[in-house]
Amino acid sequence: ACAPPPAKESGDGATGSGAGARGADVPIDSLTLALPSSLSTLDVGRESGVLNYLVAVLAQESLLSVDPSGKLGPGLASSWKQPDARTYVYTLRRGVTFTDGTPFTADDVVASIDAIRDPKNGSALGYAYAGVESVKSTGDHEVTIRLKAPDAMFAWTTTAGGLLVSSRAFLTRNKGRIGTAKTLLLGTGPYRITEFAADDHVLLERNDAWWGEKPAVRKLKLSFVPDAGTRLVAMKSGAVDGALGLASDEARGWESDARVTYTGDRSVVSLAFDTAKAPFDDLHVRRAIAHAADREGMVKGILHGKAEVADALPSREMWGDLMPASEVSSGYDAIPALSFDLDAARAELDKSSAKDGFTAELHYPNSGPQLGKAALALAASLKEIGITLNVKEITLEQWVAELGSGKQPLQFLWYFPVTGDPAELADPYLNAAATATDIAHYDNSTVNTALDTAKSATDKDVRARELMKAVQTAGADLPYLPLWWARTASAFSKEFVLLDQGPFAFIGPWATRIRKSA
Amino acid sequence: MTARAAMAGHAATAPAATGQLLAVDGLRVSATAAPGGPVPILEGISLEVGRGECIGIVGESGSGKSLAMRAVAGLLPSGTGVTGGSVRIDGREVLGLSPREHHALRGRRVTLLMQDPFTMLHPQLTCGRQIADGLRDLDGGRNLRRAKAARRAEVERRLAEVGLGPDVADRYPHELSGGMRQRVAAAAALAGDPELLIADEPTTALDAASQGAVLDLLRGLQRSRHMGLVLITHDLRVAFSACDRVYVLYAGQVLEHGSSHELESGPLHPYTAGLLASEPSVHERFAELPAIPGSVPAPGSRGPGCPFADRCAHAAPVCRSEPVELLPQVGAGTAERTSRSSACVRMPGIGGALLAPSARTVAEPAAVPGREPGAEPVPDAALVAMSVDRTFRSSAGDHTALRDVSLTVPRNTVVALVGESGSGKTTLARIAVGLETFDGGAVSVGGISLPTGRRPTTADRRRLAEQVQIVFQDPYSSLNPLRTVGATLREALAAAAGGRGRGEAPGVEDLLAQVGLPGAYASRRPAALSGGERQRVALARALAARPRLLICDEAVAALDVSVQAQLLNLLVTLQREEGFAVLFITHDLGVVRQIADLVAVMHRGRIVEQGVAAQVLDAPQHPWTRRMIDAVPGAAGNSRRS
Amino acid sequence: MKSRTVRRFSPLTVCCTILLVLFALAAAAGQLVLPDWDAQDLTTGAAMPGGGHLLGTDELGRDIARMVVAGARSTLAGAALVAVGSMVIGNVLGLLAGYRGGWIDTVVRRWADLLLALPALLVTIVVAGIGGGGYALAVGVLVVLTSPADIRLVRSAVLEQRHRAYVEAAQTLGLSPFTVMTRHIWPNVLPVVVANTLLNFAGAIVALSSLSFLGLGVPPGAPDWGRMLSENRTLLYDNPSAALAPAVLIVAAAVALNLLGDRLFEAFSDRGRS
Amino acid sequence: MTATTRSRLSAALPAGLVVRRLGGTLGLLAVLSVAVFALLQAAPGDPAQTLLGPRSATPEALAAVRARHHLDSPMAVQYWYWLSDAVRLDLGTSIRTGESVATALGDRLVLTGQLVGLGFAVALLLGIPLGVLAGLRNRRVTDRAVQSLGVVALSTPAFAGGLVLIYVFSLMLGWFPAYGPGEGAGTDRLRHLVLPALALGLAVTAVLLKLTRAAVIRELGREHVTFARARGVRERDILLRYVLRGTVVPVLTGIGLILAYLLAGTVMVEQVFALPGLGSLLVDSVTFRDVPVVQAEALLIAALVCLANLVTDLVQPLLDPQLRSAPAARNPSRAKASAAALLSGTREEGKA
Ligand SMILES: Nc1ncnc2c1ncn2[C@@H]1O[C@H](COP(=O)(O)OP(=O)(O)OP(=O)(O)O)[C@@H](O)[C@H]1O
Ligand SMILES: Nc1ncnc2c1ncn2[C@@H]1O[C@H](COP(=O)(O)OP(=O)(O)OP(=O)(O)O)[C@@H](O)[C@H]1O
Ligand SMILES: [Mg+2]
Ligand SMILES: [Mg+2]
Repeated sequence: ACAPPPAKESGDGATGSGAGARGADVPIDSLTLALPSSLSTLDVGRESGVLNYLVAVLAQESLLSVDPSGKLGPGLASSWKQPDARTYVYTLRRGVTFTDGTPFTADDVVASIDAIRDPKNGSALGYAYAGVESVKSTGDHEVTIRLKAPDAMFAWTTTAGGLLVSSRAFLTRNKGRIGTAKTLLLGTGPYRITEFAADDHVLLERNDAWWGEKPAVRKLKLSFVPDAGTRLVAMKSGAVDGALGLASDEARGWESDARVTYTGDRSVVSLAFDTAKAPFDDLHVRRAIAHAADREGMVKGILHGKAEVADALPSREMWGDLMPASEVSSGYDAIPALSFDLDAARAELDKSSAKDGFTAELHYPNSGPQLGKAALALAASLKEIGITLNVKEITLEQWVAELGSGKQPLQFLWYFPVTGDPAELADPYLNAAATATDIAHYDNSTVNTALDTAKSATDKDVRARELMKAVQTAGADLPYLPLWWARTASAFSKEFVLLDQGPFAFIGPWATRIRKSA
Repeated sequence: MTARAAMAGHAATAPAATGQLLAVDGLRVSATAAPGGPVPILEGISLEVGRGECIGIVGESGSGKSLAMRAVAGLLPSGTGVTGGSVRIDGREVLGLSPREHHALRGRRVTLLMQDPFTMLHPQLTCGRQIADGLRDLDGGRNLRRAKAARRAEVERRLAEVGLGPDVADRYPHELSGGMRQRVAAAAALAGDPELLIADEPTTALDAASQGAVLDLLRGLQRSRHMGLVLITHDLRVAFSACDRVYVLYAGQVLEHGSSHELESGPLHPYTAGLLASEPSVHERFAELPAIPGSVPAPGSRGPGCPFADRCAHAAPVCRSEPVELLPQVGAGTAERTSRSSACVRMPGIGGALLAPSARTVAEPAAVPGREPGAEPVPDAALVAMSVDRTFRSSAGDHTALRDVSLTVPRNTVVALVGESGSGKTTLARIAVGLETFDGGAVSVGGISLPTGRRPTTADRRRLAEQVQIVFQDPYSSLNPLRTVGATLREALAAAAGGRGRGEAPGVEDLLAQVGLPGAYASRRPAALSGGERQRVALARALAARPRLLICDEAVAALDVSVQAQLLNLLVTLQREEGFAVLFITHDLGVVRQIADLVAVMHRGRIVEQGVAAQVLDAPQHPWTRRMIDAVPGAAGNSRRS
Repeated sequence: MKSRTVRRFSPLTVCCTILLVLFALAAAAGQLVLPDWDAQDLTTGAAMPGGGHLLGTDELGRDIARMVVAGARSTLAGAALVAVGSMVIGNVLGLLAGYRGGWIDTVVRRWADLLLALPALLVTIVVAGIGGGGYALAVGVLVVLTSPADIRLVRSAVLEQRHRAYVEAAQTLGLSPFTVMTRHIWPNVLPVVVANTLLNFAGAIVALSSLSFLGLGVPPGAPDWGRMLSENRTLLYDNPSAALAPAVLIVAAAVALNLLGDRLFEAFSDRGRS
Repeated sequence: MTATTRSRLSAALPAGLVVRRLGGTLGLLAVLSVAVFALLQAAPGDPAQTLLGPRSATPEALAAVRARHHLDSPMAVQYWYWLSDAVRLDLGTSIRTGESVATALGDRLVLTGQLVGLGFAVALLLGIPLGVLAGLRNRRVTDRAVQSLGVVALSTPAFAGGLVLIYVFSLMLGWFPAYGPGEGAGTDRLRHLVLPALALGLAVTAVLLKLTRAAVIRELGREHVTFARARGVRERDILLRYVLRGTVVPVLTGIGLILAYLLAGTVMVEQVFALPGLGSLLVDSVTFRDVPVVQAEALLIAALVCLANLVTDLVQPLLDPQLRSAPAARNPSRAKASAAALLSGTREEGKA
């Protein structure tokens, strides 16, 4: 997974003042957008925050693309097939060139994947290729990938979330220095990066040789403006035309001057209990904490209503085309809902092995102040039932390091999926086989079997059923207490509009969909 | 107007030299910022200065000399203001002038020369620059180069006028000696060719030798330029030697006025007479200095009558109730042209009694033990210093403050140590009390020999404390400002008792009584004491340890003559009673004559002459000693008057 | 010459004193008087002033007015610790260096020179950030980095006193160096030190709130003004007073301390003059 | 240069003094460099892991880092390698970006240099005239007003001041852009830096104001000013030549400290105004534990501050003739002490 960045991507269910806007086909000479925190490198393998993706997906493409609603589609590969459960064959698009003019070939794909897999490069995306056995160019315009074991989700790895293609020449020439101000990025995408000043801005220019439909915006400037107040003034004074990745509390201020769109970003914030450690090995304790967590209140107060109380780890839109929304709803409804009820919480605690309460620590990363506030809110309720929760802020890096270390029995899990597949969350966190990621040390044979079956299944419906079973079973056992699925906001001045603001809008070349307001 | 024209202007007005240049009439100045409303400081001062005339203003500290003259120059310090009277310069009233108009007067008409040559000049500007700043515009047209050259030439001319070479123009004040600085300041003050020069204690900060030279210079300039000169001083001898007429100021009023000669020979006010009497003489030793009791009343605490009444031996009830007025007096027989005036209402009755300052009884030359100090170490001497060397090292170079100094202070004897400023007197004294280290030689205090090259340890210091104590010069820093007199003395007593068994230790009251202060002073803080009282307390603190040797480092130099006389008397009495030895450091030869049995003369870190006080003063051997004695104003007819 | 000198106890000085007394009271008793300052109500969310909340609420529905009162302690305590800590260091080292001289003086002076050359806030950010020690370390670093100015101040004040006659007289009485230092010199240096401590106090409030702004401050949940300011900064449209109130209080406390410190200095230097 | 000026210069700055000051600065730098070097050890955890950053720490990767940074050698040897690299401007690579640290600093140094320079100009242009004004009107209404403004400026954290400036001058009046460094290095850059420089300079203005005011009051009370008045020197000359001349040294000695102040302020200001300078780099690097960058930057700042102090030390005797061939033990650090005290708001009390 990518490290949770300070900002979020966008999801479906777009709401807000910009929801229904339409665009006009008028060329836009230049556009400036503000991003809420700065980038130090363009290379998503090195710094894989959501904002890095936001920039990179404009310049680089992947084999497959994701449309705003979450459907896989052709990208650099015009088509792909799966001759058996372990083999993927991609037929590449012809006549594509990199923005430096060199032609795009199958060898470049192999080189790009190899660069990610090479442990010496320490790419943050490396984990996604752990199950890959080989990557071969099997023809001038054909790439074949073989897996060690069937993985129904693998196709998603070859979208922008797991692979951004560059040329072999570029990768060799700039080994270890990709994404800096000097080297920039090389790709085939709709835009070419012309300038990058770390922590200041990125300049992009339309790639007129792009194979897709010509975007309206010719020059795009993405400015990093970390301070919320400054950002808003920049908008009001016309210095920027919009902003992406606004936090929900901040976005309120933008509504008077801009079209603000709130979209689910599929990310989930959850508590993770170490089910192997006392007192969290006791279901009653976990239930007591669940009853004490005012999740409605958190969403309303802390997130200003711009989020959704989470029933499970994968958000509803993650099920995408795997399962119709109505079935997802009814499936999630079957998970026992533990409402905010301090009396019930007290009762559960009395039934537990830790009747007299206990003391626990909860750390949150400094890039997620909303997590801190949620922790404080929880601590205040837990105090009422005799549990002392000490809240501590740590750096993002410390938090990431702590996540897998198993040192903390109570943790936040904050996850931004890059795919549209519920297995991305279910598999690593619920399957006991995923030792590195199952931070709850949750081990339920029903769940394990269901997940394993889903993984090797080629039939969509089987997968969907098995995954739902796993999620429901785990929901009752409560190894994780999902708090909310977040939403993020993007704002555009009234002159401009971003079409098709689906939940997956920013996994593809989003800037191509910017239009002048009609 | 060019400088030349200005000079010519002087020449033209020369015949009218007797015309009044400055006429101050009934000038009143008050402290306006005082918490309880304005407090009068000057209560109606009148004086006159003619062209080509030098007048003196004398009076003890705080009498208002400086304020009066600053009011004339329009430079009253903030917190004070003129409340009445008139000041005319060249017949023109200047009190109501705007700051701008006043400014136009300064430099051209009237200039103030201040006391301290060490602070009067800007340390970061060359002397030439500072002189040039006061020059009137010189002819040079628009040619900057020419103007610069003309300016430079003029500065050099001015420097020559005060007896300095042209190279001084490029030097910074700190590179010059005090006397040279005062000359530079004089040149700067005269740069605007003023008609009236007011010199506020121009020599107080200088040593005896430079004092005379600077006075001679000012007097000479005044004569050659035919200026009016006002010389402010607290030293009667200086005033009498340099001025034509003298005004005696006391507590914001002029108490007496007359020609120097008349005042010196026949004061017409008890205050003047008292001042003259308490002045120690270089020539004779008196059994006791007739000191004026008490001290100058502070502004705001003066009674309605004569301000001097409380200290006056001749005071009658009328003195305390009737405001005094300066009235012309018929000269006592002499027919001088200057009118004399006095503010004493009792003059007719007591006039005769005042006429004899020589009423002081001359003492027998002190019975001195037949040995010369330093010749042979006396076995039980209070202080023996043998070939002491001390060199101060610093980044700017080494400075040898003492070289091969040998000095013995025998028991029960008063030894005076005299010498010009910087000759090493203080250094020697500080070595003796263990506050300073020495590099070579040997020092033994009451039998305790001090370590060479390092400071004594605390234990050493405890033992030393029984042998030697010191009283410093500055009355204002000698007491801890936060502690009451009682606390200070109690601490001293406790420190002394710590070393010796208690028992006969005197109490705080006894100590205070010993130095002539009422016991109630124990609860006062230093701020509530006058300078003289502070020095008494400092003396009491030193005596608390009952030392065998008391060192007084210019202990009376900062005090007014009247108070100085009190303290000298006290010291002599105590010394006789208690029998301790005294090393008395001073540059005042009169004081030496008055109290010392033996004297040692220091010059540039060496002792150049020593012997029995009377012999050294009467028949000095070393040229430097002779020069010092000759420089004493008023001594041997040393008059700077025409 | 007319004098329009402003009186020493101007209304402004009185206001500052009253303000500081109020702050001190809040710091001392705020959390006792308002034990439920952190009562939260998530359903309120960040609300504008009104409805029983004088200054509105923050995102957790906590009452801002109660929080700023309760927060006086944590805000002022850290800064006071910096000021007092550096005063103590400054006094001890300054007295020693000024009075004993010699190698002690050389060492202390070099040390002060070294520290004085460093931009305190940057060093604090680096040390506390890299070392990961959080607030306590930050306060500790600030104490050390504020002290050189105090050391120099005390040292030069001591040097000025050291050669005064009353000190030398105390030495010649045979009093121990410790007695001379503590009983004679120190009380005379103290007023300047006290005034300077007020100024350091003000500086520390500003510095610590700057650290909070950068996320290197007190732990979350603590009702610290700096923390409140940076956390509620984004609530400008929901409840501006949630950020404004602590901001105004920070500035007010610093202004009051600075003004008072300046006046004290003036008063003491006046006293020295007369 | 005439012979006399040359001899004057050598009298003012004897080679010995220059050498000693240089030596002192180098010594100071050496001490600071040790402290900076120690940062790596101070960071919690294994230094090799720290240098590797959050990337997965395979044994090979760790070994490679150890070898490259000589982490297995004794501390002194490590320090030597590090220092000799640093002297050759080889400051390593950033953990975060993989870029060479020297390049990253170089780009930002220019911007921060401009910001600090402008901030300093703001402080000088506002602080000194206001300080002189306040000093001249000592304790009158004008003085109190100026002083109060100074106190408010000093009491306002730079970030708060910055936000206020943005709201007023950028949003309400629209005079200056709200954020960013602007394009190129010309007028656009200047326009963009006006508000940040103001925000940065205000606190320092207050310090300089205090420093100047105190110096002017002290100088005005000096006898030589009264004497200059008494002999009719023009008021303008008195102010320019006598009073201001005397304030130069104490103000100048404060400048090294002011530089330290300004550098510290850039952290806040760059954050608020979204400027990619050294300050924001430091905060980001500290948050990210990008130790090589933090070390390099700390070293750079230490060197700058030492250099500033060296310059003030050397310029001082040029401006103050008293420091040149001072006969008595006059201590140049005395003036500095008073400046330090002034920075923390202290007034040097005149010798009674
Ligand atoms: N700025 C001031 N505010 C209030 N009182 C003052 C001020 N300056 C002087 N005084 C008071 O005025 C009186 C006369 O002072 P002045 O300086 O004229 O005395 P002086 O005769 O020159 O003494 P000295 O010989 O010590 O110079 C003193 O009592 C002094 O306390
Ligand atoms: N601590 C010191 N460091 C360097 N030089 C010193 C020191 N103390 C005294 N000197 C120098 O030693 C010389 C003798 O000084 P000392 O104070 O003993 O003279 P003095 O005879 O007491 O003079 P005065 O009559 O002015 O008091 C002077 O030139 C002085 O500058
Ligand atoms: Mg006087
Ligand atoms: Mg002396």
